[in-house]
Amino acid sequence: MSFLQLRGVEKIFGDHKVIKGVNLDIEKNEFIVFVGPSGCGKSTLLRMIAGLESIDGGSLHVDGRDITHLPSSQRELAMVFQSYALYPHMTVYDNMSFALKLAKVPADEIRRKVEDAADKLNLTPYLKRTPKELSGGQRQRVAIGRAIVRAPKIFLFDEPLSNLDAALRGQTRVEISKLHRALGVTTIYVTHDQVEAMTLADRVVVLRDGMVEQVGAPLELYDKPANQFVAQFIGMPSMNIVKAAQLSQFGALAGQAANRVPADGLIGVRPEGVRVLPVGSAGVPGKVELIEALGADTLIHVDVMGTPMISRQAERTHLHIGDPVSLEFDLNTLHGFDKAGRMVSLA
Amino acid sequence: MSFLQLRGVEKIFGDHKVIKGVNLDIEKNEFIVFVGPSGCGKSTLLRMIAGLESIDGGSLHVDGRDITHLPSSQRELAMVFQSYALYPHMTVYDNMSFALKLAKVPADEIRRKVEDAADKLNLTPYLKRTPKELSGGQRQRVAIGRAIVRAPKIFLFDEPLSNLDAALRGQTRVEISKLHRALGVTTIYVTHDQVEAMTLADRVVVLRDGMVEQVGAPLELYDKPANQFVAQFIGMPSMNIVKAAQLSQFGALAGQAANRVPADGLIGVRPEGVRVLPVGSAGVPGKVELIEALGADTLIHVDVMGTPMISRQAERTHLHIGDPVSLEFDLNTLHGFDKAGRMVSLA
Amino acid sequence: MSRFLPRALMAPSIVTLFLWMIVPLVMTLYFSVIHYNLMQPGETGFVGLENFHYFITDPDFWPSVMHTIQLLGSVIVITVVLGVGLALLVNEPFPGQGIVRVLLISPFFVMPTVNALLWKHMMMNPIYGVLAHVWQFFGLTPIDWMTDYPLLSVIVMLSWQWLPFACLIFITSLQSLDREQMDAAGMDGATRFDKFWYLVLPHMGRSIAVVVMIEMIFLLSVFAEIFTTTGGGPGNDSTNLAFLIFKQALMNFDVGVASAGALFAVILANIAAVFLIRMVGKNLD
Amino acid sequence: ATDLVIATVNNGHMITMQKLTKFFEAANPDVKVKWVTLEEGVLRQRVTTDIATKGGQFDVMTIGLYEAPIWSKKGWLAPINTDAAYDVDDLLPAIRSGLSQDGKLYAAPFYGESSMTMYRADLVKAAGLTMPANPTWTDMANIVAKIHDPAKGVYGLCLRGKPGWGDNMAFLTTMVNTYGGQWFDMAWKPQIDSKPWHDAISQYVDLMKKYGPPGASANSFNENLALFNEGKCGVWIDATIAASFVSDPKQSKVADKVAFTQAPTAVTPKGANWLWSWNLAVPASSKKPELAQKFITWATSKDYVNLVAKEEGWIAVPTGTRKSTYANADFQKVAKFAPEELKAINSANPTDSTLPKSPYVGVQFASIPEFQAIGIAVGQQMSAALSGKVTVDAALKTSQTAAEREMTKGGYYKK
Amino acid sequence: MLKKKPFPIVRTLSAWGVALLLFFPLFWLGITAFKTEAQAIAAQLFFTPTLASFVEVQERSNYLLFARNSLITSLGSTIIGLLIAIPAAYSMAFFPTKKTRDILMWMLSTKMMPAVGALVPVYVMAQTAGMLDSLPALVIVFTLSNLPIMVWMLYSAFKEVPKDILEAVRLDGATVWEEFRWVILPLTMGGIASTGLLCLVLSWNEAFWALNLTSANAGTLASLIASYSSPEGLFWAKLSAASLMAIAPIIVFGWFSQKQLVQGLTFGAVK
Ligand SMILES: Nc1ncnc2c1ncn2[C@@H]1O[C@H](COP(=O)(O)OP(=O)(O)OP(=O)(O)O)[C@@H](O)[C@H]1O
Ligand SMILES: Nc1ncnc2c1ncn2[C@@H]1O[C@H](COP(=O)(O)OP(=O)(O)OP(=O)(O)O)[C@@H](O)[C@H]1O
Ligand SMILES: [Mg+2]
Ligand SMILES: [Mg+2]
Repeated sequence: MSFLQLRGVEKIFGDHKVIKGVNLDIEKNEFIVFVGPSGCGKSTLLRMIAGLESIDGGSLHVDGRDITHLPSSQRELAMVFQSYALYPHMTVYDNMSFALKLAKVPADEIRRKVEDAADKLNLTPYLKRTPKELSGGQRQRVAIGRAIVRAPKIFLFDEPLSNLDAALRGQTRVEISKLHRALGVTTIYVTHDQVEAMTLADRVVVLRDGMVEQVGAPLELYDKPANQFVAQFIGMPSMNIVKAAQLSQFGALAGQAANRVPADGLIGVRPEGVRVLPVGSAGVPGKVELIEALGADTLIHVDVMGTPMISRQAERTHLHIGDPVSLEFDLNTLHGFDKAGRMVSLA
Repeated sequence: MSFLQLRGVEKIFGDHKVIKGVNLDIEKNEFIVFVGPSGCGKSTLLRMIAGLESIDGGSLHVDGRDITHLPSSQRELAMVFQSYALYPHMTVYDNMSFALKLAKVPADEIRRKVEDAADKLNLTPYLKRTPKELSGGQRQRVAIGRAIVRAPKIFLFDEPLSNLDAALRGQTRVEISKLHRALGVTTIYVTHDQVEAMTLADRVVVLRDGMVEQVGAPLELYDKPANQFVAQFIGMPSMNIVKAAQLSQFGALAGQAANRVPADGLIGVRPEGVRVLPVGSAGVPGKVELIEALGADTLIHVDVMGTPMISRQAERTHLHIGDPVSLEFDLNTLHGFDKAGRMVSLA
Repeated sequence: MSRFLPRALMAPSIVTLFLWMIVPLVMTLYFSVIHYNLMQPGETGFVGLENFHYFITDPDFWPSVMHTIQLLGSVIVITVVLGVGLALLVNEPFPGQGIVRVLLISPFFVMPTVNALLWKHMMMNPIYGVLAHVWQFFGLTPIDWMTDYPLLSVIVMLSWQWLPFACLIFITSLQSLDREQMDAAGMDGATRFDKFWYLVLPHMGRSIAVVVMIEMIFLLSVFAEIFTTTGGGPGNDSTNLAFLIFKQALMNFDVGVASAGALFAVILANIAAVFLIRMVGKNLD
Repeated sequence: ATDLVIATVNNGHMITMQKLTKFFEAANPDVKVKWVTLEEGVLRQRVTTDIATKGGQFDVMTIGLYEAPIWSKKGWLAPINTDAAYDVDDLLPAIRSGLSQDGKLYAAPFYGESSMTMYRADLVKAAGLTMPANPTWTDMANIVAKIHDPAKGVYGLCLRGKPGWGDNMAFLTTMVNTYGGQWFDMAWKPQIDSKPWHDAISQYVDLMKKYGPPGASANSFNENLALFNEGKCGVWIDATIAASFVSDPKQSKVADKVAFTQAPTAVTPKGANWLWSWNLAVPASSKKPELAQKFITWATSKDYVNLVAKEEGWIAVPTGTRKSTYANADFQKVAKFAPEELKAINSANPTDSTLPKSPYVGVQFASIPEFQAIGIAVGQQMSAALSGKVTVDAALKTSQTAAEREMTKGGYYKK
Repeated sequence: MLKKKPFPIVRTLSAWGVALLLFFPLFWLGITAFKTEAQAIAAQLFFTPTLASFVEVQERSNYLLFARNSLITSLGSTIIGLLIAIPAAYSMAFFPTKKTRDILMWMLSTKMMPAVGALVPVYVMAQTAGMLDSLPALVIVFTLSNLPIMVWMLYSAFKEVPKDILEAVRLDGATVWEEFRWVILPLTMGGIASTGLLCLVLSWNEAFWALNLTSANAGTLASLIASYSSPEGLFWAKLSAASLMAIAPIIVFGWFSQKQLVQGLTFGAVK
C-alpha cells in the first residue's frame, strides 16, 4: 500500500468545487511535482494534505492511517507557503529555529542546523534581520530554510523558488534534491518552472481545474502526453498544434498523420521539431511573424496560412519579421489527438 | 537629454549601503529590464524611482525635472509590487479600477478598461472576489491588472510573472509587450526569468550588490558580457569557467586562448558550446556527473579533472552517470577574463 | 508628502492640548505655593513649599501611594490577563458568539457612579447583596466586603468595568492576526500555548501597550468609585492618591494642598509612565 | 421669564418643595425655577466651589447650619429681609440663632432636625424591658444586648459607621459630648486623646462589635434606615427626620412597632442631641437677589407648611423650624414623634453644648473652616476602629495628631 | 481550520458562562429597576414588574433634558475629537519622526493631572469665559480630556495597516484625503469605531466635569445620577431605574455597533 493516498478528495469554496475528486497514490520517499495552470488548485490540494484546508469529500491516508481530519499540527509535515507566512516579529534565525525550539532540540544542534541551512541558502548575513528588512527572494529563502531544518514525514513546497534568480534557483534546486536524497522524505512540490519539474520529479502530476490530467515520469509526460492539454502545458514554448482539417497545407506532415488522426482531430509538433529553412527550400511555406533571441536559443514564430507555428533552434538567425520561409518538420516526434484532445497513437 | 536620469543614486538602510551610486539614463518609451541576484537591490532601486523609498544620495530626474524628493502620488507611475500589495477590502474589480476612479475617469470607460484588462489576464471570472479568495497567481495577475489599466508616465514591474505558469506567463508577457508598444510608456521591469529579460528588454541592466555591472541590449550582454559576473549571470545554465592555469588539460581550448588570457585569468565557454562525444573521440576526456533531461534539451554535467563543465544539447542522450566521455568545444564563442573578472578580447 | 502637511495635521491636537495643559498647570503651580482654602478665599499668601510639606507628611500619604500602585497594578494585570483570555475565548466562532460579545462588553458602558452603587448595594452588601445570598446559600457567613476587603472591593469593581474595554481592544487586534502564520506555526508543531506565546502575544503587543497606558491614566485618577463606596476607609485602607487629593480639594476645600497633591500625582504618573514605556514602549512602532 | 436657579439637597422635603414650585411659579408668572438637586456631599462641593470662586451659578443655595455662620461672617451671603407675615419669631430659637449674625438672618431654615432614639417597642417588650424616657448609655447597652438576635436577622444596635464629619462624626460628637468631652478647649487645642473621648468611643465600638450589623463601618443614615425599615435593627439612634420614614407603612415593615425616645446620655445631657438644619440662602453675588428672597420667604413660610399639608398631608410637612408647626393639632395627630423631636431640638444649644467650655459654635461640629478636614480625618479613624483595623487608643491618638496638624496649618497657634 | 472539528462545546459553554457572569450585575440592575422598593431590597428573582420607579424618576427630573444634553455633549465631543485626533494620529502613524513617541507620551501626560486638582483653574477659566453651565463648555472639556486617549488608540489602529498597501495607494495617485477615505478608513474601521465608542462612553459617563461645570441647564445624565446616588433612604429600585435610564441609550448603541467594533484588518492579500 502506498504511503500517501488521496481518494476522491474534494474541496468546495462557497458554491464552487475547486478540487473535484482527486485520486493519487504517492510512495514513500517519492518526489512528486504538481504542475498546472494558475488557479487550478495546486495550492489548495497541498494545503489539504497539510491539513490547513478541510477535506470536503473523500479521504486522505498516510501510512495506512486515515488522517482526513487530523489537525495539521499532528501531521508532522514541513511546508513552504506560497505567501511565505514568515513570523514578522522574529528574526530570520528565530523563524528558522522556531520548529526545532518547539521540538525541544538541544540548543547547539539547533544552531548547527540553522547555520547550515542559512549557509546553503546564502542567508548567513541576514540571520539577525526581521522579514521586513529582507528582499523578496531573501524572504522566500527564509521560508525554505524554515522547512528544511526539520526532519518531517512529508515535505510540501509551494512554488518555493519563484522569486530567486536563475543561479540561486539552480543552486537551491540542487540543495533540495540533495536533501531529498539524504533524508528520503516524501516530498510534494508545486512549481511553474518546467526545469524544476523535469529535473526534480520522480513523477509529475498535471492538474487542471481541480482534476488530475496525467501522472507520470517527467519525460513520459513530455514524450507521451495523455492529451492535448498536457502536451501543450509541458514544454516551453508550447507544442504547435495543427488542425487535421488544415493538414493539407502542411505537406509531409499531412502524409505522416492523415490516416491515423481522425478528420476532426489535431496534430501536435514540438517547436524543436520545426526547422526553418530559407524560402524556396522543400517544405511548407510561411512568413516570419516574430523572432525571439534568447541567447542560446532562438524562437522563430512563423505564420503558415493562419496557423501559428513556433520553431526553436540553437543557432542565431538572420531572418527578419515578414521574411518568407519554408518549414520542415521532424516526423518522428509528432503527436496526434482526437477531437476531444485525447492522444491517438501515430505509430 | 534622456527621459529618466539616475545620477549617483544611493540608498542606506541602517548602516549598510544597499544602492551604491547608480547612474542610469533611460530614454522615453524604452523597455528596461533589471536583472541581478536576489538581494542585489532591484526592488529598492525600483521603489526609489517610484518615490517609495527616500533617495539618500544622488538625484533623479524625469523629463529634465528633479523629482528626487517628489512624493510618489505626484509621480504618475504605475507599479506592480513584488508583494502585490492588493487592497484586501476591495474586490478584484475595485482593486483594478481604484486608480481610474481617483483620476475621475468616466464610469463606463473604467468598466471598459477593467474588463479589457481582466480579459487579457484571464481574471474575468474573479472580478467579484476579494484578494484572499484568490490563488497566488491570480493575485499576481490582479496586481498586474491594477497597473496596466492606467496610462502613467512610467510603468514599474517588480517580478510580475513569477507565480504564473509557463503558458500564462508567455501570454501575459506578450500582453505587456503589446501594451508597451501601444502606449509607448517607459517601462522598468524586474525579473529573474531570462526569457522575459531577453524577449522584452530594449536594454537590460545587470545589477550586483547595489551597483550596475553592465547595461546593454539583451544579445549584447549574452555575447559580449563585460565581465565574468555578467557572463555567468546571463544564460541558463551558467557559462562554464575554466581557470587559465588549468587550461593545459583542455586541449584545443588551451591553444585558442593561451596567448590572450593572462596566466591568472579565466576562460568561459557556454554550455551550448560544449559538445559531448563518445569516449575515445578527439577531445578532452571527462566523466559524466549528472544528466538532466528537460524534454527539448538535455544537460550533461561532466567532470574534467576537477573542473565541472555543463553541456547542453538538443538531443536525448544514452549516457549514464559515471560514463567516460570526450568533450569538444566551439572555439568561436569563447570568452576570456582577467584575474579581476574583466573581459579580455580573444579576437 | 511635504514636511508641512504632517505638522499641519498634528497642529490642532497639539495646540489645543497644550493650552488645555498649560493654563491649569500654571494655575495649579501658583495655587500650590499659596495658602488657598475655599472656605477662606480672601486669606491667600505665599507659603512656599508648605503645602507640599503638608501633603507629603499627611499620615495617609504613603499608604495612599501604596494603594494607588496596588490598585493600578492589580486592575491592569487582571484586565489584561483576563482580557486576553476572553478575547481568545470568543474570537473563533461558536453558537451565540455575537450575543456573548455584546454581553461581555456591556459593563464598560456603565457610569462609574452607577457601577459603584451597583456593587456596593446590590452585589456586595453583607446583608442584602447578591453575593451575601450566594454565600448564605452555601452555608457560609457573608463577607463584609467594604469593611474587610475595601481595596479588593474597589479592585473588583474597577476590573469589572475595565475588563470589557481591554477585551474589546484585544478582540479587534486578534482579528488582524494573519491566519497563514498560525497555520505555519501549527505545522511547525506549535501547541495552542506555543502559538499563543510566540505569535498571538507579540502580535497583540501594541494593543496591550495601549490598554495598559490608557488604563493607567484612568486608574491613577479614580476617586468617584471610592468616594461612593468605601469613602476611602475604613481608616485609610482604600484611600488612593486621587481620593486623597479629592478629599483635600472638595471635602477640606484646601486648594493649596490639593494643588500640591495634584502636582505630586503628575510626577508619580510620569514615573509610572516611564516604567511602562520601558516595558511596553517598543511595541508602539 | 427670568430663570431662578436653586441648588438643593435631594432629601424628601426638598423633593416635595420641587414639586410644589408650580404654585410659586403660578403666583409669579415671570419666574421659571430651575432645580439642581444633588446628594448632600456633592451639593456642598458645588456650592462651596461656586460661592468661593464667585461663579454665580446659583441664585439660591441650600446650605447647612455649619456653613451658614462661616459664610455670613465672610459676607458671602445676602441678609434675608423678612416681613411681618413671615413671623421671624416663630422660628425655633436654637436654629434661628445659628443662622443669625448681628441680629440679621442670613439664611432661612427650611427644615431642621435633631437626633433621637428609635427602637422596636415590640422587641423591647418581648425582652421584658422598658425604655426609659431619658435613657442612659448603660440602659441602652442592657437593652440592645437583650434584643440582639442575629439568627432571626435582628441586630441590637444600628449606628453610623461610615466616615465623614456629617456621617459618623455627627453621631459620635454627640456621644462624646454627653460623655463630657469636646473637640477643642478654649485654647483651640484638640481634645481627642482625652478620657471622655476614650470612654465614648470605646463604648461605641464595643456595642457595635457585639450588637451591630455586619458592614457597619460603611453604614450611614441611608443604610441604617433601610436596615431599620426591614426590621433588622432593634435600636437606631439617628436624625429625627428618620422618624417620619420609619413610621410610614409604605416604606417600613415595622411602622407600627416603632417607638421614640431621647438620645442616650452619659455624664451630662448637654450636647446629647444634635442640631441641624437645611437652610436657603442667597449668595451675595446673586444677580437676582429680590427674586431669590421672594422664593426663600415663600418656601420657608407658614403658608408653605400649610400648602404642603394640603397637597401631601401633614405627615409630609417640613419640621424642625417653626413653633407653629408643632402647635398645629393636625400635625400632632399624625406625627407621634413630634413631641420627642421638638424636645430634642429645644434641648440642643449650639453655643453651649459641651460640659467644659468650648470656643466653637455647633453641637455635632465646630463651625470653623478647618473642621471639615479634621472631622473627615477623625471619622476615618473611628471607622477603622469600628472595623477592628486599629485599636480605639491608636485611633484616638492618630486623630489627635491629625487634628493638631490641621489646626497648626490653620494658624491657630504656633507649634 | 478543520471544518469537521468537534462542536466547540467546552469553549461555547465557558464563553457563555463567563459572559453571563460578567453581565449578571447589569442584569440585576435591570430587573431591580422594575421592582418595588421592598422587593428590591429582598433580592428576589421573581416578582411582578412595575414601572413605578421610572414614573417617579421622570416626575422628579426632566429626563429628556438630561438625555438631550448627554447626547449633544457626547456626540459633539466624539465628532470633534475624531476630527482633531484622526489627522494627528494619521500623521504620527504614517509620517513618524524621532519625536513621535515623545509627542504621544506628552499627550498622555496631559491627562495625568487628576481632575480634582484642576477643578478650580478650570472652573475659573469657564467662569471667565462666561461658559459655566453651557453645553459648549462641556463639549470642549470632554473633547480635550479624551483627545490623548483617542490619538493613542487611533495611532495603534493605523499602525496595523501594512506599509505596502499605503504605498500602492500613493502610487495610484490618491490625495491624502482619498488615501484615507478609500483605504485607511475601511481598513481601520474597527479601530476607529472602538475609539469613537470609547470617547462616546467616556463622555456619556463623565461625571466630574458634568457635575461641577453645570447647574440647571447643561447637566448630563451622569449628573442626574448624582441626585439619586444617596437620597434619604436606599431607594434601590429608583436608583436602578434612574441608572438604567442613564446607561440604556449608550448600551443599546454599543450593542448595535458591536459588529463594527470587533472588525479588525482583513488580511490575505499581502504576501
Ligand atoms: N528595510 C530594510 N532594512 C534593511 N535592509 C533592507 C531593507 N529592505 C531591503 N534591505 C536589503 O537591501 C538589499 C536589497 O533589497 P531589494 O529588495 O532591493 O533586493 P532585490 O534585488 O529586489 O532582491 P529580490 O530579487 O530577492 O527581490 C537586500 O540585501 C535586503 O536585505
Ligand atoms: N478562500 C477562497 N474562496 C474562494 N475561492 C478560492 C479561495 N481560495 C482559493 N480559491 C479558488 O480556488 C482555486 C484554486 O486555488 P489555488 O490557490 O489552489 O490555485 P493554485 O493552483 O495554487 O494557483 P497558483 O498557481 O496561481 O498559485 C482558484 O481558482 C481560486 O480562485
Ligand atoms: Mg498556488
Ligand atoms: Mg525584489
